[in-house]
Amino acid sequence: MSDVLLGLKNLKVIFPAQQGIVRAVEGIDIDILKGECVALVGESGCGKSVTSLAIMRLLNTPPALIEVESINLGGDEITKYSENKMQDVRGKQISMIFQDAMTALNPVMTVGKQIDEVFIKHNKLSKKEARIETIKALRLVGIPEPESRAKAFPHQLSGGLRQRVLIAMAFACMPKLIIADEPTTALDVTIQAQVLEVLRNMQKSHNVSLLLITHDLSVVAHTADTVYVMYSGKIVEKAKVEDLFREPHHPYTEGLLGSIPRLSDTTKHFVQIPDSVPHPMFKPTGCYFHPRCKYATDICKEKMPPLVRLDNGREIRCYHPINFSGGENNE
Amino acid sequence: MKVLKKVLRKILNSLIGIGLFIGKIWKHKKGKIGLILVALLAFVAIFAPLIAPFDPYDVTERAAKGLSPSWEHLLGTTINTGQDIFSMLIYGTRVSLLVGLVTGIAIAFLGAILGIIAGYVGGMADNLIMRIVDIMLVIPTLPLTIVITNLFGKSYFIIVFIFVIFGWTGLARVIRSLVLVLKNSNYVKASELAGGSRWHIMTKHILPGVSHLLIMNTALTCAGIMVAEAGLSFLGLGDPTAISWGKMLAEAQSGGALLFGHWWWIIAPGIGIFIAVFAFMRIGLVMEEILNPRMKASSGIFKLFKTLNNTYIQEVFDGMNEEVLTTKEGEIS
Amino acid sequence: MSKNPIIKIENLYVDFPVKGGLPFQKKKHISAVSDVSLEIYPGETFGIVGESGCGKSTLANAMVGMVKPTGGKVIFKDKDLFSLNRTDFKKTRSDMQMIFQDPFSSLNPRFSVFQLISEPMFIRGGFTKKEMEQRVLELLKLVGLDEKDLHRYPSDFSGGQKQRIGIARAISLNPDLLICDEPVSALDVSVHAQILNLLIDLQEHLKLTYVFISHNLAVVKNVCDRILVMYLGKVMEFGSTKAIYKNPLHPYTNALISAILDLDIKREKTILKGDIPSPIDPPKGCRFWQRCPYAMEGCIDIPAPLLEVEENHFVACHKLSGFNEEQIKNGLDKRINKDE
Amino acid sequence: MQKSFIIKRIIYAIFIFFVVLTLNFFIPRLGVDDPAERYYPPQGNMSDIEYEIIKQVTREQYGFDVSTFKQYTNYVEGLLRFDLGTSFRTGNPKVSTLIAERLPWTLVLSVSNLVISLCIGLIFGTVAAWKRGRWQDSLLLNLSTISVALPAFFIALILSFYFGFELELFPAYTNPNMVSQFDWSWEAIKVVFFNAALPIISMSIGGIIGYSQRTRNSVIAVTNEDFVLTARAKGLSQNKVLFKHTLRNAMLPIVTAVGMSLSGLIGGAVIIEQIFNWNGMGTLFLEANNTNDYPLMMGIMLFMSTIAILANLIVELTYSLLDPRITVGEKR
Repeated sequence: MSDVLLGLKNLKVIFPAQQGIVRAVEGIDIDILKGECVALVGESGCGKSVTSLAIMRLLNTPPALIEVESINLGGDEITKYSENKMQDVRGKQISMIFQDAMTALNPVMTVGKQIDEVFIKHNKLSKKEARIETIKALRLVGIPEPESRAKAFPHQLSGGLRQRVLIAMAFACMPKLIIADEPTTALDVTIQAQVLEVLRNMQKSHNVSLLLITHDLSVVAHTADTVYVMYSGKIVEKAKVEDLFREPHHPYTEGLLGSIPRLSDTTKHFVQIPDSVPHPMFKPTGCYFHPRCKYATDICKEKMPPLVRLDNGREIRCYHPINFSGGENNE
Repeated sequence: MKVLKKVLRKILNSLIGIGLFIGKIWKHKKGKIGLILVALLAFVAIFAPLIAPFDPYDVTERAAKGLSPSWEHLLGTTINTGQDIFSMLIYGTRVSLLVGLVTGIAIAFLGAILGIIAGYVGGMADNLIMRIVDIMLVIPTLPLTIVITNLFGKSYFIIVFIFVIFGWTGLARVIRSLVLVLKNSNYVKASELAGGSRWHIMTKHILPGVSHLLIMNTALTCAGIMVAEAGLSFLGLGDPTAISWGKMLAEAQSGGALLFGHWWWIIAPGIGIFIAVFAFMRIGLVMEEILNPRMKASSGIFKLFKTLNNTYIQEVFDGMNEEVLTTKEGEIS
Repeated sequence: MSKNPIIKIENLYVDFPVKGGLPFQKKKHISAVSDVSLEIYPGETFGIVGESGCGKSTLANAMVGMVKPTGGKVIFKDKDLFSLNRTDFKKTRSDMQMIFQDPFSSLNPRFSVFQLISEPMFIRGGFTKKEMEQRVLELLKLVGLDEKDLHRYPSDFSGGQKQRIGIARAISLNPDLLICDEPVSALDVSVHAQILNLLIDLQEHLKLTYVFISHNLAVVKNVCDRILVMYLGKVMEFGSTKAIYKNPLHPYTNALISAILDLDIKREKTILKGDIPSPIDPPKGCRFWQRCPYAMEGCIDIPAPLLEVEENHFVACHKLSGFNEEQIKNGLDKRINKDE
Repeated sequence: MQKSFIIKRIIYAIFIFFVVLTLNFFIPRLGVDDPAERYYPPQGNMSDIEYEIIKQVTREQYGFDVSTFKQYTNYVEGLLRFDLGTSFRTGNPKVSTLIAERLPWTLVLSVSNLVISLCIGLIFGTVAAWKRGRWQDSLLLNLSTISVALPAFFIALILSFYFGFELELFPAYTNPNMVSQFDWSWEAIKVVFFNAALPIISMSIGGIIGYSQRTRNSVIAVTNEDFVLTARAKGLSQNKVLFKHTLRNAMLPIVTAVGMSLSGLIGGAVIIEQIFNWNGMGTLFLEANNTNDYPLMMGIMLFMSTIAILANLIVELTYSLLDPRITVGEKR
């Protein structure tokens, strides 16, 4: 198990509120290997962003309450770190790329300065040395004329460039792990392709682990190695990316894959999942997916299925998994 | 007949709306205090002659000047004229409330109309209104009020007039920016597409959309106006014959309350102003909380966290624990 | 399809003045839509595709008369929309309805579902309350909502359900043309399919004509019969969906299609360089030349004409239209060397 | 872009100035045909002929003997020479001289008020935002409701009563010799300090709480922004996040608030000055009012408006320096 970079065990996050308790994350385990790209896929409100912030220990208590068995980063247990020590970890060992670069960058500070800060904090460089490094970092992510762009304010850059600045900032100290929270969602399609390309190249060439958080399975297809599918605060399926796309075991995954329009499709209608995601405060009994599941039986309504770890490394939480050799729901 | 029925129904509807609205404020603990206080003040103002033990204007018959508080004169009498301070305090409610409410409502009307015109009609009208706002903002209000009272004589009518003339600008700005947001919202667009007239959109979408903000602002302006009225009365710019809290303070100062240590003469009108302003402020702030829940949520959450039962939380966490099964492929289910 | 077009757009231009600048300076303009002509026939689904700032939403808004064009005509049911008087304009226009991108802002939070859906009927007038209620219930059933939802408010619904309410409102007056402005892009992935299927079913059921605006070519492919690809306010490619997907001729369309992260086909991808330029004072020639991998000297100054290369397949690209002899003599056909 | 923004703002400020100036010229002429009547109202024991003569003298002395338009151009022309007209007082002093005499004394009050309110308010507000939801925060919330409901002049009266008359710690009325005997000596400054203490305190209580409340709201709003999260994710210390990222952005609305209060810098202390008998612009204005000294009143009004216009201009330009997004009139 020495090649596990980040081991997250049994993370639970809840948000108490006046009307009740929001169970955002209900005990999830995630392992990220060195140099691997792991994708955490789920729809809005499934707790994927909360998970990423919990790993960085950036969730504020209150409003959040967190219980976690262990967050192990390269052999060190970071749950026991003091806030000061944690500050040395953030940006240096784990860093983050946020969804909307427009709001994630300080509007009144030049982008160069914002990247300088990382070098000044972690590499103890002077301002001048930091700027040299910053320009190097900007060039690395393919920003043309990095010297002048470093002096620009965020609003003076286009969306694609801003996102690249965030990537440069995340890769500044070459951390062991980068968490990218919906890094391309806010971008145009052609720009999205550029940014994903940059992200993937950076990750592969510097052998950094990447936790990619997204709702878009098609982004995952060409980027990730391992995929975790999350639904309503629980992991419902884990698999290698090829396995997942070839034969999804969980009905939810099947539904997600079906709702992505493919160029090769010939029918006019889409495969659809009925209904919508349950409210995190009022989740159904039993399997959270059962009201939307076409395979649901009585047991699904009563009891949450356990997470089953298969010997080929896949995980699945379902009473009636599909696409199994010998499974009950094969067409 | 039909028109009358329609109008009556409209009035009834809006009354129900106001009732529901007051109910909403009533639900807040803070709002309840505000509503009770306002009701109390209104009661005092309306029935002032019945409540006040003496005629506050009476300066002739009483020889007893400068009395300290006693059961007969709850707050004593004035040093120079021997008026009953408690009765003056009761009568002072009238001016304060009247000026505050009339100005507040007039400002609400003017500000809402001009703000909506500026925001919804746009173009030249918007330009004109916003330029006027800019000019109003740089003219010093208090000195101008003094000049105007000098020119046209002292009366509360003039004061209300000037307050309204200067007071609408802030409201119009706020309303305008909200109207701009509403105007560009998709539901207004949908309504326009369906053939909705300007009138329809204005009355069905824009006006209800700004109503909460309008009421909140009116409550806060009333509060602010009452302070300003007290200030002007203090300077002697109000109606010289009326009794108002501001004028009472001025009389206390000039009449030697400070010198003779008659602190109640100063405190009493001050508390009057305080209660009136406080009541309207409270209502305004509760409105703001209803409108803008993010700002207040904080303290609620902290209180919630303090009262949360730790064992319950632990149960919630423990309830999420579960076994992970390990099996070979194919042995499932 | 030799029927009469339901809506016809002729050489439409829409410019917006840019705010700011000194009063005596020359005003700058955003050229949002530039020289667009198209015809949409009854019963078809017409797709308009492009990235942000390409003018697709402006084009849609001009179609329904929400934006006044600076040039050109919009002819809806043989009537020139912008030469009508106010009442006729409104009457004509109410046969076109729109479904908005963001279901959260397209429903007035103060209205109940009944009020929301019946608003168009209320505006048109001539319905009794009972008729309206009847019709609203009918519509609710049609879009897959429950009768019990009638007196609930938008905040009680999920994104997908809100969008259903929006659709019900749009079809309440039996419009002929429905403009869907990115109807699913603000929704959860698992809900996309529901809404798209609903739209497809409604079209069959109610014989609607759709204008379908999207940035996602994959969505458009299944739904649309014909597609118009726009870039910076200009038409780049235009034709039947089949033709465009089988044989994308414009480099931009090609890039858009290859940007779809398809699950099945691992094909060679063309990733465009650079960013979408500002629509203020756009390039004089072909608006795409700065990002085009095949850009030639002539592309900088000479706009590419929209040519019919196959039957019903139009492309605006110098690569296909070529240059005349004189221009070739001047070296306009040389590729611009891009330092890689 | 920057340059054209500045030019635009300056042109606009000049436009506003001219409108205000024109209003200022016409307001005292409201309702009367002969401005001299306004400047010298009829008195009971005066015969018609006498009054006519006096009016004639007034007209000549104040330049009312020409057409209104000419008067207006003369007025504007005078302004260009910083001449605000002649006061109606005995000895006919220039309005500008009178203002210059009193201005520093008002500034003593209002500038110290502004500085004190701003400094303490910023600190309190930041603390309250930092300790959001704890007792510091709720204390501020309650204080802010109370402070609005307690007008400054009421606080002034209470302070003057308690500290001036009961404890006799500070003078309840300003020493009339303070102004005439001021010679920049240490003693004189001490006297000023003692006399100004109560007025400044009574003015700044509301200001402190107001700025605290604004700062608190603004800091909390910025703390919820994504870029603060980014800064924390970079590993910056809490202090760095607070000072380099949060506060600078939170300052933007505060700058507007300061600008608003700048415009009231001179006219804001009328009542306080009156209570403490402070020899500033406010009392000067009230004196002018009592003697119907219109040139002086309108001169002070115009002066105040001009300060307000300048203050607005400065705020807009400062804002554009602090927030680089402002000057951009176009997207991207």
